[in-house]
Amino acid sequence: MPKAAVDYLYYLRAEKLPHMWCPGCGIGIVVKSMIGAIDSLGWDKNDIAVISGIGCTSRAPGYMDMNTLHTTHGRALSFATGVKMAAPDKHIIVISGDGDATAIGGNHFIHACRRNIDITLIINNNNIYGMTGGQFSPTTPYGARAATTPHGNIDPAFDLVELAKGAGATYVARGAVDNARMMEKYFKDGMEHHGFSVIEILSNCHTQYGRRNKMADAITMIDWISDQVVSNKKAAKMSPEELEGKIITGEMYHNTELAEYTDEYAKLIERVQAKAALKA
Amino acid sequence: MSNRYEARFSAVGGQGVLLAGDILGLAAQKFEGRYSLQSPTYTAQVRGGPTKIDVIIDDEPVMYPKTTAINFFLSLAQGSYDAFLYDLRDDAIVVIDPVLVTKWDEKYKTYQVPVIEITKTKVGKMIMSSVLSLGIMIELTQVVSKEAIEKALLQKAPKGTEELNLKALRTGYEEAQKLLAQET
Amino acid sequence: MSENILRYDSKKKDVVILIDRNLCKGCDICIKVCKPECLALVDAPDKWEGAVVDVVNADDCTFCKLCELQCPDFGIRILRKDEVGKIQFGDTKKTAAEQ
Amino acid sequence: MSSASSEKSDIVFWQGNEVVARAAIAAGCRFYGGYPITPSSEIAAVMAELLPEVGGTFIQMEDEIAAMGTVIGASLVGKKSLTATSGPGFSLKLEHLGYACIAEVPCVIVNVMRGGPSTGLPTAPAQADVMQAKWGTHGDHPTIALAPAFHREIYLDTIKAFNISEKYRVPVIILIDEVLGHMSEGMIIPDPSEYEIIDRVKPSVPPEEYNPYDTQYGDVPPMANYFEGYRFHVTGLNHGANGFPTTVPDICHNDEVRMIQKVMKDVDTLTEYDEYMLEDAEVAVFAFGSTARGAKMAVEKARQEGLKVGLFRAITLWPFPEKVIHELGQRVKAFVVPEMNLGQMILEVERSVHKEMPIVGVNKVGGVPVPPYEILEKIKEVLQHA
Repeated sequence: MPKAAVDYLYYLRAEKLPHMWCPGCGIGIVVKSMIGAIDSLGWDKNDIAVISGIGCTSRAPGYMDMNTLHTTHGRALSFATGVKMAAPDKHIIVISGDGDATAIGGNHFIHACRRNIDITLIINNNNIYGMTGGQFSPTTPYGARAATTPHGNIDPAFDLVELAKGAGATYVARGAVDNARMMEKYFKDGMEHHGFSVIEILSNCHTQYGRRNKMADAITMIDWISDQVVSNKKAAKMSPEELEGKIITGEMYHNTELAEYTDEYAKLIERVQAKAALKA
Repeated sequence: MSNRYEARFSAVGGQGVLLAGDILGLAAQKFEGRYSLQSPTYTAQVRGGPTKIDVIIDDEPVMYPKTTAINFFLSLAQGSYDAFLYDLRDDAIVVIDPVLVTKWDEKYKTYQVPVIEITKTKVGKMIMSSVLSLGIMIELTQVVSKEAIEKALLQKAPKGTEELNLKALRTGYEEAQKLLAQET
Repeated sequence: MSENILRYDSKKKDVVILIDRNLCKGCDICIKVCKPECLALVDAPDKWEGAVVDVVNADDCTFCKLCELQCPDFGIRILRKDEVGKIQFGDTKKTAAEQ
Repeated sequence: MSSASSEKSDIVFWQGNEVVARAAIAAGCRFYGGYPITPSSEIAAVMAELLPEVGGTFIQMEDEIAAMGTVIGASLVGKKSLTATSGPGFSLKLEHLGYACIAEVPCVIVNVMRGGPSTGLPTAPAQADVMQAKWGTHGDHPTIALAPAFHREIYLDTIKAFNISEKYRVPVIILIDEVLGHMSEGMIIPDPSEYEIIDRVKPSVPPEEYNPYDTQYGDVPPMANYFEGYRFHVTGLNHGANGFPTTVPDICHNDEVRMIQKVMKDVDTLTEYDEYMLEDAEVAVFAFGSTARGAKMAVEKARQEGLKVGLFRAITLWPFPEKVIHELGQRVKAFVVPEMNLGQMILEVERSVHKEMPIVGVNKVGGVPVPPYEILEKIKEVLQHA
């Protein structure tokens, strides 16, 4: 029995379409998978806030018919933390690009992980600053060309999965735009997870990254991503030599034991109020 | 009509003079219907550095929140004596602990009370030295009534320490009475 | 139905392919992922991209939905016939049946 | 002034910072997002203690910018929200202060001013952020800043700050300084009958007709809360009435003009000030915040010496009480402007007076307040030449 068709436009501000992204841009696929995940969870769109920072990816909330907040560069997680603390029973999703989430927003990123606050962070990692004109980001591969690395990138790149795990996120997964079905599954699991979840999506910006690195169209660049990714199940059977230059995808970490931040705060309120009632 | 009274308690951070200032301010405003404010020094060194608290009492709302002409100055440490001996009136009353403050300015009428030693022997708890100092100050200056200062003290004292605090305060009165008796 | 909505019904299966020419940017992704080669790019002089996807072989559609899932533009839908009237599609929030 | 000898049972003796926190709770504040910084940290500490009792939320964030982000986020859910900071932290908060301005999100920011620039004098007072409060965040924007001088006024102005912020959908800044923040003075807690509580106007239309920046109801659009079915969009980009980004020049221009106009049209009711012995004054002292307390003492001393001097104490710094100062400038011969900075608000006095006359500052930036006798000296000096 196939899954019932998702009514994508029900979750979208359809009058805003077509969206602003380039033909073949991975962000569109990410947004679609987000909606697929939300639909399968059966969440009421009135109970969802989608929050973003600045950049191409951060334009996503504008298209989503939910409570949407387009904030400042890198700081979406701070706004999201305020929204979640003020409305702990609602669903908060942050969508961010690699530069937004891990360069200017790096500090907010690691601290949201550390708090284990129930927010889902989706990072569309296309290895580049797209909107500002193709400058290198903390995830641009070594040697790659960007507007600000005309002679090749010498900056070491972040591994976002390791970063998220190390900082304390309790659900971490990595997917890629070439497999929307898997992406949707990670989104769903991450959204359902009660704690801070990070899902990195390897994505294509053929316009800014691809054009400078001999992959000027969506198909070529998505193929380049497909060639690199190996699922963690497959990777488990591969030798280190075989894994050289590969990027492992899959659910990378899932811990349901650790306390969630708003739960802890609710307990704190209960404790304080019980004490106050005793005094009165 | 302004009837401004300025007092400064100084010591080493951690000796509790901030509390003495708080109690005096509260006594004046809440229990005597006058006006008061207290302004602490605020430094990064919470413990160990020279610290002070200025208390200003007036019959009308206190305007300028800093000292202009200090009537009473108490110091429990040489460092704080040296650091905060300014803005004093020529006729200011000064109280020092001679064990801890060994060099002082003869210009001011200076009472010597071994506050720390007395606290140790007569009250027992070192933390009470600031309240004992406050007792000395009240007896010497009568700036607020004993009734008011005791009410303020009881309001500020942590539960269970009321008796000990009163004892410290009253020991302060007695020590000051001795000094005054010597004078006459 | 709006002229920008293209509808193709498979003769072999309970499958309808819907394309929104307004939303399609001709990126080629759906064509690449379609194993039975049901789709192709066609010239679209009315669009700045110059091309949109069209259906060349609806009958061989396997209902795998990969084209739909991988489309970044919400431009293509693979539905059962009975779903067509229930699912919104097109320029505005109208169901395909209403257009 | 009478000095009652009876006991005043309702007197409290709080630090200025504690007054801010307690007043915020009384104003209905239920969210605080902060980051530790001297000399404002006690506000955070008191909020952390009190908010859970009333079911509110306190969070300490990883930095000042994030703290301000949480405040805006919580306000969008409908919570009255507060943050407090000092000098360097205020510099950081300005990024999101601008966001609150353009997205029209109510919130209150307290800046307990300290010496600067940069880390400057962390434990000592200054009034050097008054121009930063006005012009610190980039772009044109409405600014409302209050500078109370007494603890009871701090209490009432904190409540007022929330009211203004809710009424106009603007961030409101409270500027106090280290002296006021750390000193304690006796005060009677204002009774709720002494002040009003204003809440933001909610939309009266159903969600499908709602536009978050719809000006058909006036310059301040009704504001829906998140999660109440309205599903609106908020952005820091210039936007149209529907909240979505636009670059249409006329829409952007008119909207920015409206954002400033919504505040400036009420400048007369918004600006609060205190006049003391100005009726026959030849010299007016213009002062604000803790400096005004010393200035009042100086004016009293001057009057005792028979000098015709009065005090204009600005409580609302922004919008500046331009008209009133201009009129005052027609009556007096000179202004003396003491400030704990090297001359900031004096520029506004000069601009507003707009007339050739002595307007002289008494300035201190060494971390100490301006002493009354220095103000008095300056008064005498200008009287000699006036």
